[in-house]
Amino acid sequence: MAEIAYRDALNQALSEEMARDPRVFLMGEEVARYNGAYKVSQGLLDKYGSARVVDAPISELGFAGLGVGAAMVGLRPVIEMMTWNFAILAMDQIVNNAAKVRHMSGGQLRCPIVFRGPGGAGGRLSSQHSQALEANYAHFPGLKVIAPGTPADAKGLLKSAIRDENPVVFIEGELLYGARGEVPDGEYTIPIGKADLKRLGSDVTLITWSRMLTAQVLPAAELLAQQGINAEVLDLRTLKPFDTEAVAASVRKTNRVVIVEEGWPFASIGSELADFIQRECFDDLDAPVRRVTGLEVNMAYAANLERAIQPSTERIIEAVNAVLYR
Amino acid sequence: MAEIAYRDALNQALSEEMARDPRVFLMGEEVARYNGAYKVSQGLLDKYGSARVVDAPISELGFAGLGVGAAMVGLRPVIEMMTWNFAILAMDQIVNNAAKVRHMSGGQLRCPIVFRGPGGAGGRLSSQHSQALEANYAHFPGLKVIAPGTPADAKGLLKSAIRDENPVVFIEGELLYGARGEVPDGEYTIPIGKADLKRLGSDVTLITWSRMLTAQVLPAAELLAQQGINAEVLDLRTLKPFDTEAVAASVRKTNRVVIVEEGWPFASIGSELADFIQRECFDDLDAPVRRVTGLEVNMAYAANLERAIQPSTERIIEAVNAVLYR
Amino acid sequence: MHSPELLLTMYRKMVLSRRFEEKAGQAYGQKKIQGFCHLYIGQEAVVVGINEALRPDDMVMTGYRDHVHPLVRGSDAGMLMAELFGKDTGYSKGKGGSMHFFDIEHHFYGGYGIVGGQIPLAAGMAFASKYRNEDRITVCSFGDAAANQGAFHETFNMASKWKLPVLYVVENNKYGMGTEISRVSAEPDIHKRAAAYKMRGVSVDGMDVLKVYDTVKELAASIRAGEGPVLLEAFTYRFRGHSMSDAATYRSKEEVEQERQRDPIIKLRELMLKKKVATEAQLDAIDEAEKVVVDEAIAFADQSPEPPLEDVYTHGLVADGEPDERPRARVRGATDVKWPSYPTDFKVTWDLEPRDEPSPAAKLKKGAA
Amino acid sequence: MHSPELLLTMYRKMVLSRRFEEKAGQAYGQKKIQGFCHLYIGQEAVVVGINEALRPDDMVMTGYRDHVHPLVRGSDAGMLMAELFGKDTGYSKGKGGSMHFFDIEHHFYGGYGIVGGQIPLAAGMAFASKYRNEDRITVCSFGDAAANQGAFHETFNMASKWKLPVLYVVENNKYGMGTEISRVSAEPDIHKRAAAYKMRGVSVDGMDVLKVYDTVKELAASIRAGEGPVLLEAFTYRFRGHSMSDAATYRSKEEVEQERQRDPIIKLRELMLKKKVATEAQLDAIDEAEKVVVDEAIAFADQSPEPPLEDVYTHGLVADGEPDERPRARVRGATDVKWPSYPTDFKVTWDLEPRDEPSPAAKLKKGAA
Ligand SMILES: Cc1ncc(C[n+]2csc(CCOP(=O)(O)OP(=O)(O)O)c2C)c(N)n1
Ligand SMILES: Cc1ncc(C[n+]2csc(CCOP(=O)(O)OP(=O)(O)O)c2C)c(N)n1
Ligand SMILES: [Mg+2]
Ligand SMILES: [Mg+2]
Repeated sequence: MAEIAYRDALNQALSEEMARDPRVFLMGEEVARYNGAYKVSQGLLDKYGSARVVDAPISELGFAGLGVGAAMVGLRPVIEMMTWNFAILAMDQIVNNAAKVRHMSGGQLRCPIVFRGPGGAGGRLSSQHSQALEANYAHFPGLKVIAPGTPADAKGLLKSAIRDENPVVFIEGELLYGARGEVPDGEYTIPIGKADLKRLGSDVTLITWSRMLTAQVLPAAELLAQQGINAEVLDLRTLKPFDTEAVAASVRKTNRVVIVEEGWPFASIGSELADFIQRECFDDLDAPVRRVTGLEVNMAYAANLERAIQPSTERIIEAVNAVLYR
Repeated sequence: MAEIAYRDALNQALSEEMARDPRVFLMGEEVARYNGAYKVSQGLLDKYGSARVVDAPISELGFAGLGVGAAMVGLRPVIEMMTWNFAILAMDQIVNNAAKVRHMSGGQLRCPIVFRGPGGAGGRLSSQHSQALEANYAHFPGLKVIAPGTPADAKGLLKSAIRDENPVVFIEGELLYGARGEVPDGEYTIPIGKADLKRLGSDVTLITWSRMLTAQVLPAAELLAQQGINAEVLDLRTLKPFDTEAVAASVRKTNRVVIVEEGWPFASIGSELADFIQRECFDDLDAPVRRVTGLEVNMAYAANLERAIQPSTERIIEAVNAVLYR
Repeated sequence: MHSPELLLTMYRKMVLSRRFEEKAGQAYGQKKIQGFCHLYIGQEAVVVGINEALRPDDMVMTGYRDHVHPLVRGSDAGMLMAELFGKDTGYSKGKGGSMHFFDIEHHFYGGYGIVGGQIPLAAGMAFASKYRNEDRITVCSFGDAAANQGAFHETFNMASKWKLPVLYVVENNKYGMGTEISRVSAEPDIHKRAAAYKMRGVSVDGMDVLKVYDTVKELAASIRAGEGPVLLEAFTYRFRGHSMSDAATYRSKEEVEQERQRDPIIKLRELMLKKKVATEAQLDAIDEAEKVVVDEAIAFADQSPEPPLEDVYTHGLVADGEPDERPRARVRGATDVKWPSYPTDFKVTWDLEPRDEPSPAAKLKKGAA
Repeated sequence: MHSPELLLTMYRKMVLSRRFEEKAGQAYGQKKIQGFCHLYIGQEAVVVGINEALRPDDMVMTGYRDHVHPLVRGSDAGMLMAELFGKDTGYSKGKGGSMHFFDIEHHFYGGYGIVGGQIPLAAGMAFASKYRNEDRITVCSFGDAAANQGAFHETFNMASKWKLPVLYVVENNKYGMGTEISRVSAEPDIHKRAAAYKMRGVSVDGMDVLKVYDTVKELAASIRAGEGPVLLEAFTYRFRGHSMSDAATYRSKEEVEQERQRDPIIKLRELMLKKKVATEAQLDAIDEAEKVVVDEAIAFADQSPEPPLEDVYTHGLVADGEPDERPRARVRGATDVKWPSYPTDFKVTWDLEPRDEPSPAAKLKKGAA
């Protein structure tokens, strides 16, 4: 196992899949000569040439749709959105074409494409640049949604996403690119739809994904451990379809749940999880499911406000205490 | 009280507000000379002239943004989206500009604008034209989301939306335009954020909004009454902010809830409601909250499939039986 | 220069198209077809002229006014009609309906319902051709009003810059729904907009099938030769309303009458008679034969079953190993279906950009914008 | 023809802008400013030339490279710097930061972070002016790379068709982030794209403040006179990287060196000396004075408090009766703030379209598309 950064894990996944399959190409703003706004595509232009690593104009709707068309006729595009904030402009192509073309064609076409890029806060970027938008895509049938929280998961899941026969929305943590972690040597993939128990526990289940895992949830679990509370941490990794079995199994074990999500609370992934749990584990719950989310406000630039808006270990511990009725 | 169609109730609201306030104008595709794709703007061009009732090119992103700019400098635009399916193209302007400009400007600007148009299935229109997209907008802070189910509510709420100082997403029922109902004579408004008990009951609470109210939920309540089950029907009308007090009060009374929603189940308004209820009314619930939603698939054209995909009285009754453990 | 066979084929296809649409309109009146239904009546010369100038393996796609595009490519009329009827025997098993025809066997890549939404897709298909070094071209139609969509602008810029092998066809029928194009377009001659992308823009009389054919022959050759994309504007007219629910009262009787004088079928028929390519009797026989084809299509659609209810869940996400549907094989038991084959192993030789200096490999640690 | 006062003002404002940005860059190095921060160094002639050619009540807006646009309108340098520092005394109370400057008192309607996202907004502001029969114009800047956004296309079509009083300015600094515009734009001379909308397109040397001024004087008059919108392309250059985190290694040293020879401040200074509008000493005194202004701005920002934590929830939805913030009154206790007044009662006299025949009032019962 080597310890590498999240961005390098993604880079390995891209490079390996491009080497393995000539149908895979990468398109997006600044991905080629600049080697990626966040350096995820470092070196790929030199390795694979300008038709497979393509610098696009700032035309998100256009190049997202171009990718969809290419996927319909046998290529396997990876479309980089410089950030998911900008992909809102491309949403029509993602949800109305990519997610629907197999259905509309009665199964004649498929659309194996990956839309990927960073989501969530990026650090003092204010409201238009600090949005965790996974819920918007997960709402639509026909898409898979993935949000890995560690370098190993990022690599294994991106490889699976590229090989998947369906359109995949792949949301990276904008503040995770530099985060380091152990990554298995050699070829491996991680199955889409499987959650991962990042910490075993018995008193309460903390469900989370992406940056919150390492930034807040695991640290909170350590603090809780000091207070004698043994928290289980379930990293969803795939948000849609999420791993219903793993969620239910953990809830049945701990009987108490806190969901931690960077994004806004309303009609979010966390809402869906809470609904699933109250419905499927009603009799197992010793307390209502609690959620710790980004506050219901637009992101502010000021450092103190930005901090206050995001989930924190304090708020997680507070919620854990609430579900433990302490 | 006169009995009029939903489209005419909306037309009255528009016309009254335009007569009352010269700042109000209507812009959208086919709104002027064609009198609206669904005839909601019938007669308005003749009454208010071509600067206040404007036929726009098929440029949803452009004219949505034009509306936002006009709202920032003192006008009160009503932007008609021919259907909300097409508004996906304009989403960036709605969620990144309209919903954020007050925040970004530190309170210097406000953005009183209404985006309105039909949502939900329209009757054999297949997947790209049959989407209930309220959850996508409700997810964002800075927007209000309204979805009236009757002519009276449509009129009263549209008037409130136009007078509101904030951006409002106003989703009409595409299959409701011809639906008739009593509308109070003379001037009235309905407050944003207040739900309405459309039927009193004691055994179970059915929560719904927009077309499902009259198309499935009230008929289901009648059928249930024949079986001796007295269902309370709560029409949310405003989805964000929804009326937490009314929801909690009804749940405390009946202890059992079924949420009926036309749209997809995942990360939807119904997920949010279920989460709210399990959290705030945990000890009042005698059974898990159940939901009846559109199926997790893209809408099909074939008549039988289209029917099967949408919520039905049968599925509602089934869910009610489940929460009653019958 | 136009062979009698060509003229006869074009005539036959235009008549077939007209009959198909007329019968679809009738079936709509009988509520056998529902929802939105956009007929192509009046515009037949555009697709037929284009189609005959293409290779069978060139790729075609359009918007929601899409019945005739696959029909003239060779799609099964009965299966198209069955799709309109929402039947299991339709090309999309009744899932797509009028606005979403697909027949991949005949390289028809779909009808799309979001105005302008197909424009980027076509660029992607053309990108794939160039990427794999194939000489197929992609032809993508859209309406005059679609030219005001951002997708038009964003895509044309890329298509031109990367010299993608795609022919864009504006079917300018003067109206987008009830709105005359000159009322909402600052430049109503859409092909002139190509200049903004240093792209070739051409116009043609879309009521004259031979002019369309000749123009597209030349353009297709140029595109196939790698000379870059072209925007072709075909000036045409729809004789009916925008969709079945549109009485089209926004147009004067006189205007419609005048346009009907340009009926492309009558025009071709008269030319063929004048040129003695065919006799009245021969052409009448074609009319009859195509009527029969369409009658049979209606009967087929009528007698076909609805899709099974379990199909609600099919064709969502592709399961591992799940094959693609081949409609004509499934429905007609056809054994001659040639499905487009997309190679999985090949070498990419295209240099999308000249490799001038090696990339300066900026090595930044931090964020983007 | 250019008065000494004008030249002195322009010189002063360009120097102020340069100093402001330099100090902001330093503060970024000290982590007093964080996130994305885009400096305007090198491009000063564009905004200053434009601004002096406008009326104070004309409306201005731009993208995220927005520090200098309000500064030259008259915004309080200390409050702008405080916004960069994320302080309570900033124009947006620290909510907006570098990319979202707003100063409505000075008719600066904001900096926006989504590339091209401000383009439709400006059309809406111009629409409002025309709607209320005001003679203010709106000026909206964006970068060369933003010209490939759909918003550009959709908006220009409407602006031109409806003759909206808006001046669009492409600040063509040759690059969008690390990408030379000619690599991603089929037509790199952006102003030529105006023709696609039958709109006037003009270019100017954006390093020459007097040329910018003269050009905008003429264009503003034409726009104010109702002759329709204009797209002005100012060829300029940013001396620094795209943002503070960009080392700009994609440009050669020679290229940057060559462009620095066109430094607009040096150019104007030399001209003023040559024309004897001012002496070296006088200009040096201006330099010194503006340095002091910026030093004070830094000190003010430094000493200002963070926003209170309760402010997390302010400026979300507007509550009933909630007034708008007037930053200079709040922060400086200014009593001379003239807030733009938007009338609530007026008569709309604009006929956006000629009233030819009465609308044929199609009376359809059913659906749309
Ligand atoms: C993005 C979008 N906006 C609006 C519509 C509704 N709509 C369907 S067709 C149409 C008119 C299109 O006219 P044109 O492009 O000229 O094509 P034509 O119908 O004349 O063939 C409109 C407004 C839509 N389907 N998609
Ligand atoms: C829609 C969108 N896509 C991408 C970005 C990221 N981004 C920020 S600035 C920029 C380059 C813009 O260049 P240009 O328009 O030339 O303006 P300049 O920075 O040169 O002033 C990019 C790609 C964004 N903010 N918005
Ligand atoms: Mg048309
Ligand atoms: Mg630039």
